[in-house]
Amino acid sequence: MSNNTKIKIEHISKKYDVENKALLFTKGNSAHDNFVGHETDFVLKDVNLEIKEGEFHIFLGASGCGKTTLLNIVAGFLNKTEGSVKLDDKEISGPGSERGVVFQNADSAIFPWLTVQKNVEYGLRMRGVKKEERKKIALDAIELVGLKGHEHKYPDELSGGMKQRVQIARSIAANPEVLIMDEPFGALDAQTRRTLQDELINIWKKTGKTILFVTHDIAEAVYLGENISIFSVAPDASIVDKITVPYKYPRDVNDQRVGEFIKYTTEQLENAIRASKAKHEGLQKAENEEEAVENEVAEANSVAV
Amino acid sequence: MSNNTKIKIEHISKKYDVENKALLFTKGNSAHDNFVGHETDFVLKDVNLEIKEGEFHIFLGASGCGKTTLLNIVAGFLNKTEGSVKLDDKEISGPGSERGVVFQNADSAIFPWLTVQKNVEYGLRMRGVKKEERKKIALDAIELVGLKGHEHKYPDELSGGMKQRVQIARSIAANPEVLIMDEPFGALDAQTRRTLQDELINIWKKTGKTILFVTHDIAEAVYLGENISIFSVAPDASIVDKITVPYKYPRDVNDQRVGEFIKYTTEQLENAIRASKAKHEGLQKAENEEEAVENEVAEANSVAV
Amino acid sequence: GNEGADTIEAGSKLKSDEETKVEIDPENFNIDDVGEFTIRVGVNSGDGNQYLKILDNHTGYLKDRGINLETTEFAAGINTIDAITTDQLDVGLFADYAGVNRIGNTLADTQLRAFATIRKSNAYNLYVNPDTIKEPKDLEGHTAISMAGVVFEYDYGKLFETYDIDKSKVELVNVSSTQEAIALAATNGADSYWVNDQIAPKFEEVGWKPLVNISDVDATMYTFLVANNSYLEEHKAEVAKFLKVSDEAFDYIDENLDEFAGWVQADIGLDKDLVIRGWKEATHNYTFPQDAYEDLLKVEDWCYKNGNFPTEYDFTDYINTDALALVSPDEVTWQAK
Amino acid sequence: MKNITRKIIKSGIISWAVLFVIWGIVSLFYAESFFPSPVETFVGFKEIVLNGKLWEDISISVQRVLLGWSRALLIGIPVGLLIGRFRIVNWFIEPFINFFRFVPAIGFLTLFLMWFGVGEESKLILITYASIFPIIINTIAGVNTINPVKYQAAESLGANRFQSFITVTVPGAVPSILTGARLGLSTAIISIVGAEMLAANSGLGYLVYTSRLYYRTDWIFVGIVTLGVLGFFADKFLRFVAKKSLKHYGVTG
Amino acid sequence: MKNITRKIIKSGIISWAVLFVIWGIVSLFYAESFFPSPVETFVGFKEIVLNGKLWEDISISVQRVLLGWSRALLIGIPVGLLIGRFRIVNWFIEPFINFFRFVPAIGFLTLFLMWFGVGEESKLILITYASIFPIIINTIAGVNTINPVKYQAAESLGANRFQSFITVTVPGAVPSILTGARLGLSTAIISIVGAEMLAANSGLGYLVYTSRLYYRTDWIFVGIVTLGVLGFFADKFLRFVAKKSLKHYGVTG
Ligand SMILES: Nc1ncnc2c1ncn2[C@@H]1O[C@H](COP(=O)(O)OP(=O)(O)OP(=O)(O)O)[C@@H](O)[C@H]1O
Ligand SMILES: Nc1ncnc2c1ncn2[C@@H]1O[C@H](COP(=O)(O)OP(=O)(O)OP(=O)(O)O)[C@@H](O)[C@H]1O
Ligand SMILES: O=C([O-])O
Ligand SMILES: [Mg+2]
Ligand SMILES: [Mg+2]
Repeated sequence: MSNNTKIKIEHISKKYDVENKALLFTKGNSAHDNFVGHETDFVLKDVNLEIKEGEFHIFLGASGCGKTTLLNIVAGFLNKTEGSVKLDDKEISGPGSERGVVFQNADSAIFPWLTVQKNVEYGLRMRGVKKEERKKIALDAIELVGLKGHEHKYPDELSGGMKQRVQIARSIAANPEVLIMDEPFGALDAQTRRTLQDELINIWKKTGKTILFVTHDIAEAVYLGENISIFSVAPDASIVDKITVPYKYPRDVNDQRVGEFIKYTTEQLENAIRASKAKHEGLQKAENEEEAVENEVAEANSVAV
Repeated sequence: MSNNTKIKIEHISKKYDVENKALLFTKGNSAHDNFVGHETDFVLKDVNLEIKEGEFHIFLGASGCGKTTLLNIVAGFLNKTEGSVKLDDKEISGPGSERGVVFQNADSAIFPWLTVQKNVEYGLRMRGVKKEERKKIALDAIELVGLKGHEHKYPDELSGGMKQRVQIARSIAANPEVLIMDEPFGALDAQTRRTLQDELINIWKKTGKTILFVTHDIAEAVYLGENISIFSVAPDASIVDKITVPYKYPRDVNDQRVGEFIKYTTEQLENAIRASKAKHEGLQKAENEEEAVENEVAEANSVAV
Repeated sequence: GNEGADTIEAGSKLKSDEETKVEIDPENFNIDDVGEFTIRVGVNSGDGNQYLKILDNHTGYLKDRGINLETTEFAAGINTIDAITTDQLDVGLFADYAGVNRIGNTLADTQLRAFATIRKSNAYNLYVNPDTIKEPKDLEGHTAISMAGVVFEYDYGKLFETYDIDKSKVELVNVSSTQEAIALAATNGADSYWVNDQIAPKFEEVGWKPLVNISDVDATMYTFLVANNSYLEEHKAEVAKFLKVSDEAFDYIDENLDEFAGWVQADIGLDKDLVIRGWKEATHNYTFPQDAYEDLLKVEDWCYKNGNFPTEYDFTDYINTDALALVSPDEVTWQAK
Repeated sequence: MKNITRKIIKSGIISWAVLFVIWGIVSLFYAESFFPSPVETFVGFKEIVLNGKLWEDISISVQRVLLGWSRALLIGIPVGLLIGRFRIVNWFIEPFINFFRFVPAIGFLTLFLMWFGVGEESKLILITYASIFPIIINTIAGVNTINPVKYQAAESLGANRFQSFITVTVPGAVPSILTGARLGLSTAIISIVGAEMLAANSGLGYLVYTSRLYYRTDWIFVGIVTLGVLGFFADKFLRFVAKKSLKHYGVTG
Repeated sequence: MKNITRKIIKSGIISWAVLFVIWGIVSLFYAESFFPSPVETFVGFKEIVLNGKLWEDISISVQRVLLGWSRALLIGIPVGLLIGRFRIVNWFIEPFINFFRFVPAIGFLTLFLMWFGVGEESKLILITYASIFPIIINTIAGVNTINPVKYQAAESLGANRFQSFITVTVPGAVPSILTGARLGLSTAIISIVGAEMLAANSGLGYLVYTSRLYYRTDWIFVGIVTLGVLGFFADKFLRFVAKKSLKHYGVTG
């Protein structure tokens, strides 16, 4: 992690235009109904953040708090309502190949009509890179994610984990400066998830890319991130806390110290949620909400059975 | 748990008729490719099992070993190739309302065009139960699964966990003798999963039904089951081990003894897989397989991050 | 009126002297001087020009005489007219009633000219179901088959006038082919239809009987060849040759009718007996007599009075017999009134 | 301001205005009987509106379309459901469907007249024939999209084969049935010209088909425009009603 | 044994046999010119097969259908893709589609004849007109099913608007385009009768439409059967080719 600021988020607020809802590309998960009826509120309000070059940065927050929204603004898929987001001091105004995106659902993100290799070459092809060079870069990326030997398969011949690897390789091959990942392992089974987490750390070490990674899994956040931004809940969500994880890679979640850090992070998240609930509904109600808050945190924490 | 045998499985073998593959209703998850190319092999071979009335019985095994296949034979959705399955001494030859089924994917199993109450009333309606009585029974079942107040909602207005509750209530209301559940909580997030597990135990206690529950999650198996049947791997999979969980309900997975029992179960599963692999490929290769076996077990065990 | 054939100029078709205008009149006109040319004719299913094409296909009768005949087949004569007005065809045909209506409805911009009478026919009888219709008056309360826009509308009009039939009491049903009329006759779906002699056996087969002839209701039918005036002016020699050769070809068919009818049956499927019968029911040669001219005026008058078109007009302005007069001056006997 | 512009564009008014202008300009180069202008068409329109002919044509054609289409629904939906659900029905009937859907209704014109007479019957059958194929085909497709798990669920809840047909197949196919109904309606409207070529004395199809015999190109245009407008709004209406009332069946409009 | 029975039933042979028997029995009650029997139809068939007329009719009609349909594909697919992808194109063009799809091709018969001549052009345009709607509509539907995430992915990989259109919209819509092409072919075949009703001298539509002018009901039947058979196999062929070659595009046949 160098000391140059890579991404600078200043006073970002976001309000969804309900009329255009259908036109927007963001598709959250189905648990978002808590926000229905408040469409004119701000989802995000005055979010500020700096991410350094080469940093592995986590967005952690309860479901529906606006993590995907902020990520989509950084990716350039959504317009911000207020504020500014800069990449290397240049305002972001739309998607760009310097910001690679890995989507949660690999099935909808990769191109089923292209082979693994063609998928991985895609970004290079768009940029007009020559065939031979394209192939070389793609094969390197495919090897990096452990898909060697599967170059000529089509996505429908791959398992879920392999598809997610294709997506990562595709982003890597396009050589973006920042890798934006929205719960990329959320749909995978535990084993595959673990493997990919380790692979991601390796890739990050090798390439030195800046990574922006969304999760609502506290253990995953602690396992992966250098820094964790903790979100309060919508409406008017923002980043209310920033935690630096003090352990070297590779980390061991079964290590007691890490376990305790997970507990600490859990508490911070609880506090953040509690505080923003209190702010929304008046302090006197805060105590009745105790239970609700714990539920929300538990939901954000998929470690326990 | 009484001492009457409720379900008796004797010498069951199953071979899929590949020609009719498309006609069969079983739809496993996408990880089943390991069996492609062996279509003429027996998936299950000489499976024997007795389940007592009122028992909470778990099928535990690696992905693709044939748990769903056996369950589908018991449910009456699939024909067996050899052997016999009896319910109360009567051979099973097709689906029947004395065996209620809860499917993994609630979205595909419940009827989106019916309200929650109408969904739950469905079995009673098919049997010609009068409207008033139907309503009473349905409301009771809805209350039992904690959906009171949602009677008149349609499935598309419910979250994933609520839909799974509707499915359970629907089965309960039809008052089957046996409840067959195929990884019913596999698609739910951790928190919802935990809640529904507890609810299921309560329902089982209240109703005294025989429950046949499939999972590949070892902790879930130990948390829920009285008895666990451990499967070897396909082809020629069968039940190679039966474990009785020696703890009273409610159990605590964080309890050290339970934790150790989970370890024990894990080992048993490992042994079962190792042994059948050895059988398939000759003993001399067994040691090289050590790692592969551990992987399969890990996959079957979604506890760890 | 009749503009006098001898004063009309026409372009020669010989490519070499296309620029020079040559005066032609009956005395110095010789069809052998007319070079090879193509003429595009819209034909009616089963009419004389379609037969010409069949003859040409089998014997090269026209081709050998330097006429490249291209035909396009339409279900009704009147359908050829749109193609003529848009310059897709050179020659078409219509029955008196259809032509009068067409011109009456497009007076302002019509170029259409009748240039020969192909046929005068009384070979149409009102066939009826004898169980329901004993006399014309019985049509009241019964169903009569017609075809929209064609001459049967006129024939029925004249029938109703002649026999004092209340037309509001007759249910008219429009079909789009005689086959459908036969079907209706056979299934007792209707009670009357104007049937020509060619197809009469089919109606007799199902038990229908002739009741009234078109001449009885003063509706003798004339059929005309039609073309745009500009075409007639610019290609007078070719049209003349076409008429002359056609006349000769018709004679050839007369002499070899049996063999010819066989060709027709093979080519379009029309039964040989019906071909012979149909051919014999009418004369085949191009004329333009006074009675044909007067028929047009009469039909025009009737149509105007029946509200078919808004303004009365004089059909005299829509006749050009110059080409016919070149080859058969004796057959052009009409005088403008 | 921007929103209003967008609304206007979305409403399609601009497209129609553009079409009218193009129509007007093109018609300048042609005679009325060849290509009537919007104004000439409107004059022709006024003429048959005022003498009541157009209303009669519309009302008779709408009746025929609705009746023929309703029959197609009444036959096509059950047939489609049975074909989709029962393999044996499929094997017997599907070949016919895949044969006759390539046989044009006007091929049957004379035959229908012979078999069913000059009355309404033959016209209705022609419309029904033409519009039944999209209905059957979409209904079959709808049945095929039903997740087999639903049948398993129904059967373990005690439904017999007939009950599962009624309670799973029928409601499960609703969205596709609706698509079929919409396409069927469009085919029914299209086939009205063919139907009214058959021994008709009125109706929009008759207007379009016979106006050319009376050299009234403007009336052909009136007939065409009327058919288009009727279809446009019938379809909009059908979508709206279905969306409102069949939401939980998965109909999204 | 059981398997052979099943195969026979599945092949549809039994259904056809049953149809032939019914046809034969019904024809006993009618004269040949109303309802020819299978045998009479076969005699008529032999007649025009032997004199070469049927081959000529088939070849000319197949040419027309293929040409008209190809044009419909050439225009309809790009139009559908553009409408589906770009809202502004949608707002401008969609109203016309939803208007004209209710206007029958034979409504334009005379007009096309006047505007485009008695030659091939007017026939091809009529076929193209009739078959373009299912192609456009299905293409639009195909574009709409593309997951927006694919566009986001393409754009963050550096694709510009044009590139994402070519590399995402086009391949993503392929399965629905194919459905549209199949339905379009069926409409093209159906519309051949309309196209050959006026001003044609040959073709299967001409055979069907004009045979009645010569009272040859047997030839109408020959024409109908030929159209059905051609369509049946053309569709089977199209599905087969597509299934083989477009598997990874999600075409399941
Ligand atoms: N297109 C949209 N239009 C209107 N509201 C939206 C839209 N997308 C998201 N929202 C709302 O904005 C809020 C934040 O959504 P977002 O998807 O950013 O949450 P998230 O933190 O990513 O949640 P999760 O962890 O479940 O993915 C939610 O309340 C959601 O209902
Ligand atoms: N319809 C079918 N036709 C042919 N083979 C099948 C069919 N269904 C399942 N199989 C094969 O049978 C084996 C057992 O499948 P089954 O679905 O019973 O496994 P499972 O134990 O339920 O796995 P999971 O835990 O992933 O659900 C697999 O190898 C699978 O590929
Ligand atoms: O069309 C007629 O020539 O009557
Ligand atoms: Mg999100
Ligand atoms: Mg399973």
